[in-house]
Amino acid sequence: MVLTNRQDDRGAPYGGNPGKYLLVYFGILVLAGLQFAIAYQQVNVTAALFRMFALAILEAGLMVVFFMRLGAENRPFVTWIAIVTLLVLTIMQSSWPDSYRMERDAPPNDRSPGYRTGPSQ
Amino acid sequence: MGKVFAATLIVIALASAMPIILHTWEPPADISTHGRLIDEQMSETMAEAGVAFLAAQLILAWLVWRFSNRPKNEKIQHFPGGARGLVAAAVLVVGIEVMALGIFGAKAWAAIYFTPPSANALPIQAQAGQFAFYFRYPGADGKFGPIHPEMVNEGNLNFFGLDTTHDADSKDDIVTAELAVPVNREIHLLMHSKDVGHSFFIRELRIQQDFVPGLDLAVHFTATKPGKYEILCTQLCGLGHYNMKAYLKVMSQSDFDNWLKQKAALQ
Amino acid sequence: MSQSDLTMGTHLSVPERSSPFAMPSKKLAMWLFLIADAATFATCLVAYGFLRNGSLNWPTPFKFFPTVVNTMVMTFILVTSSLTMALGVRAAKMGDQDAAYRWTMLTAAGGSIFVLLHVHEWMDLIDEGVRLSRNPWGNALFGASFFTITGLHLIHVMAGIVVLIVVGLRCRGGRCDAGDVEITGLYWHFVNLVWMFVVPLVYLLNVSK
Amino acid sequence: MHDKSAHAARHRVPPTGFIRKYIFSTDHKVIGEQYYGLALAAVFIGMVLSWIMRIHLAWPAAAIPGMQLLSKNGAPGGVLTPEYYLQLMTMHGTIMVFFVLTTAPLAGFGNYFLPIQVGAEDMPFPRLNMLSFWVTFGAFLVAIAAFFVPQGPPLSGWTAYAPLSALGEVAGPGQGTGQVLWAVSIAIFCVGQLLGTLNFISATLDMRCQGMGLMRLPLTVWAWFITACISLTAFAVLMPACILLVLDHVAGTSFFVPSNLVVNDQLQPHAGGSTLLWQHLFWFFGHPEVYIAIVPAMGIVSHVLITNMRRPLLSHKAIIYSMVAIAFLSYMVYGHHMFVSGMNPYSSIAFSLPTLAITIPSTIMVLIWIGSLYGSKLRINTASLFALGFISMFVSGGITGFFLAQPSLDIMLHATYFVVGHFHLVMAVAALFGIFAGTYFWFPKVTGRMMNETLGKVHFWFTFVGAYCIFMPFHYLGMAGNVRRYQAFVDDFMAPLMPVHKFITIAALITGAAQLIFLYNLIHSRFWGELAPQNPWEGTSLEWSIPSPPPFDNFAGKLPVVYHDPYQYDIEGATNDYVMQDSPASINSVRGEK
Repeated sequence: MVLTNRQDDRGAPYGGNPGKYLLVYFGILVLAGLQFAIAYQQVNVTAALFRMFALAILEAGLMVVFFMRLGAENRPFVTWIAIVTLLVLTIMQSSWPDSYRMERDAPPNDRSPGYRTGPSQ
Repeated sequence: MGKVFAATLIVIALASAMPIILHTWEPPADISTHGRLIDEQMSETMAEAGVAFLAAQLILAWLVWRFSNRPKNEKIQHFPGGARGLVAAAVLVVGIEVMALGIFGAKAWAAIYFTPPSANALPIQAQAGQFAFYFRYPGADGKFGPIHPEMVNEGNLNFFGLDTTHDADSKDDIVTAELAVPVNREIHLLMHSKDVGHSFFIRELRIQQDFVPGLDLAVHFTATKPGKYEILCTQLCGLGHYNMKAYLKVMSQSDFDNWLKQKAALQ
Repeated sequence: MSQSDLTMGTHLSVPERSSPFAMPSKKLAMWLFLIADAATFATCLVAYGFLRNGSLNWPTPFKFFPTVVNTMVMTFILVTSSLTMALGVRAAKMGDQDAAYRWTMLTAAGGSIFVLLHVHEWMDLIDEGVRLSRNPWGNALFGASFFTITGLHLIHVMAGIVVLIVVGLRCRGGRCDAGDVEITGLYWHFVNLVWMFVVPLVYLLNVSK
Repeated sequence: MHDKSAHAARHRVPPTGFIRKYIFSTDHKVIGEQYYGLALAAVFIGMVLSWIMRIHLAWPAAAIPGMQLLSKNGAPGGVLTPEYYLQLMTMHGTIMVFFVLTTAPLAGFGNYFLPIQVGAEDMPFPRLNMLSFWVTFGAFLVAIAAFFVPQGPPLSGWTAYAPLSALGEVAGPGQGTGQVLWAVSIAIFCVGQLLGTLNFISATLDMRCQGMGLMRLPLTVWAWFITACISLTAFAVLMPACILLVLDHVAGTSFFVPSNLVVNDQLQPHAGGSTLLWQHLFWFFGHPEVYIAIVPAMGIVSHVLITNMRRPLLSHKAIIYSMVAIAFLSYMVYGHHMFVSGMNPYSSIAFSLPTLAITIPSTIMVLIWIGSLYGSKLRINTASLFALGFISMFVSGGITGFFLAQPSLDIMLHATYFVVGHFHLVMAVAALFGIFAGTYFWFPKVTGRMMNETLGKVHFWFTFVGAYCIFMPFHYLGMAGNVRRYQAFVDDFMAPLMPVHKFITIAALITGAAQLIFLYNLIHSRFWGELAPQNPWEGTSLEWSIPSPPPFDNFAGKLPVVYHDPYQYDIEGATNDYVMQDSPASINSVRGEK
């Protein structure tokens, strides 16, 4: 038993040519393929991460806007969801400065080769 | 009943402010070079907070006294200026005041954490473990020997896990259970945790910093007054947490040299 | 107080019932759940990134064959299943219940292949000696974060397959509620969206070049 | 669009069997009462734990009668061991924060009154709602189970800082099974809250009756809605963090445990994790949690005050926007819990400024409440007294935030009783005052009977004065450097502060005992109280337009139509001085709101 508000879905009507979906699909596949290519570029981890992450955001954007049809939802909803999600995901990044210190400020004996390899052998 | 509430609130507000005004319970006098900034910031904040506290409580009391249980035929009046004035007051007076307090107060923090220790600061390593502090002085060579965690053995009094047979740097390291420092000399305290989180708190030095397992943090300070002060653990570390303490002894340079010699002889 | 309230004489304005987001409650609830789930995945990924970034000897053991190829295939299948899902939702919305059934089942099948490939990969890694607590290559957290993140994702996929099958069967019985297909679709797309981040972070940053 | 007759024609049949009616009920009102009952049970357990701790602190060698029955090892002969003190402290914090301050103001009152106040017959997902309660109840049982495992509950505090919480039994008694139960319980709790949140948000947005525009929602509904938006993501972060903590225990992972730790001369087999990571994840939840506890109380207090002041607030919108601002800031400030805990010192400044900025919306709210009192016709009853008490407590507790928001002062105050006094006043006592205000205010609606006003006022005076006697001295202790989480203050500078501790303990015992008056009043009035009219406080919102207690589907199959903003008091020409939200009467007097 669900008491919905019986709202009509006022999003853009369905129907018409499914070609848009195919286009998005190929777009995502291409972006994903690029991710794999970047993995084998000779760049450092940070650069690779940023490139792949940017592609992932693009893919996610395509997914959200077209497959999940966020683009067809009304403006207040899009605004609300964007603010809430981005706020949380952004603020979550504030732990990074401490991540960099993990290595820099580790006790000297932890920095020897083979350190943090698990249970002491 | 409204008047009783008002009267009670006034009594509570004044009684709450009394110990602050009379300085009944105060932190002990500062013995550090950096503590003055903290103390000044504390008094400024206390002045602001105290005024805000008393104003809010007394106005609340007065309004309840004046406007509770009025006769039926009296009219509702409106606050002059309405909400707009109050919102402006909150933003412009209280908001800016508090933000300014925080922004200018940051310099006390910066003085401690954003400035590196001077080159001739005396390095001492502090190690926290369940439930005791140990301190290590580098000895004549000025170098700390490496720590071997697998060699830590409290029964053998090898608190730091030093390997004095193999490591040349460890041989002259002096390990003590109390922290002795020369007066007016900057100390560079390297903090190492052996097991779980602990903290290093000396009220007189205006220093509190956690020991973080896996991170060797450091603080630096200069003690200006000889004496014996308590070092407390303030980060919950287990059942003996309440009993985890050590002493800071601030002494003259010559006393300190003798003390260090004595301790070295015991190693 | 709104101005319209004050000046009315005999006629009182009564706005219609409406949701500011103009969508059924179920769909809204699914979106809300997805926000929360995004935070959950983000927590795991941030934890992983935090630890990986702070570690010196993070292993990069994944070889082109079999792991990366396998990941490519899994990604392809998952993206394709998103397409079939989108088409299924479209069919359901347009009232074509049989098509909705077929597309949903196709999606579930894609998801199942994904699960099989994933489990196979897990088994291979376990055979190589990778566990939550240790692995043969270095930092012990490699196995822990790999299995935790992919495991959390795998659980989501498996739950999605179950829901897809249930919803699909309801479509075949002619009891198709297009709204249910739609919110299942939202969930499924979201799970695939998460995979877009899992692949680069967990797999591609750890390939051996 | 669907008209209201179509909507109301649904004819839900009320359940008949006892189990469907009172145990596994999908009725939001029953679920609200269940949550409230859970909070009531939890608050008394938590209070007794605090009694035990206070007695032990003031008289460390005293045997507490009956303690040995609770734990033979933890309290041999009735005297607490150091570890058992910490274990009780952990459970006090956990039970109070999660099972009282989160459940009662949001899930308890919110479930009961949100659907009524928006003019709906139930929550949009009644079954999820039922599940939400039972999941939460399960979490409670798991948490309580920690008392009965061999080594007892965990001793790492409600914040469960790693690696103490992640190393297992070796780190201390209760850190094995007890800590795992704790983490599992919290993870389950998070799931329960998520389910509740889905209902709260969709009910507010979708279930409003005809005419109920967003700005026509009572402030309570706004508060619950905003709180639900906060908890949507806050709990979603805590849950995986707890799961990772459990994995560190049972699967040998090392997310929160760094390498080379030596406990009891044994090198620990963990490697590579970070203890700061746990603190970041925990406080990312932990700070929003503070607002999850306090924002509903703000809504309830506004609602109660307005009704008893016989006038709307100076600004309805200012309160709403302030709550929204607080919700936003709640996520940006969590690092102020970690100033001295080894966090990057530059981050401290970045977290300090938004923390101070919270002063602004908080001050706006307090000024609006106080400014609205001016010229009002304040009716003094138990509910309004508690609402006034809330303002006083919120100011007292909030102002000490000026200190703790500044990293440099935190050096002196962190981990002292100053912090304990601060968060107890602003989060615990203030939220409890909100709960009390709500209870005295809505009790007639829920039960159809009035609570005893005399007993209520006696309860108020003991609680109000008592709370100040307990928590104000905490600040003085903290300023003198008295450290928290110590089971005894032996042979050190804290020994001279013992008289203050004894005073606090006596105040706590009396104040706690006074809560029995409340309990008696609650139970006695439930069965033998004076019969309540439909609208005893002359309120305007929808809950007062239906019989007391409300019928099964609230509006008897016919949803209301709302014609007015929520707080139409001080209306000239009305039969009384107010006009109900669903009254079709028109209002001609023009009053401006800025």
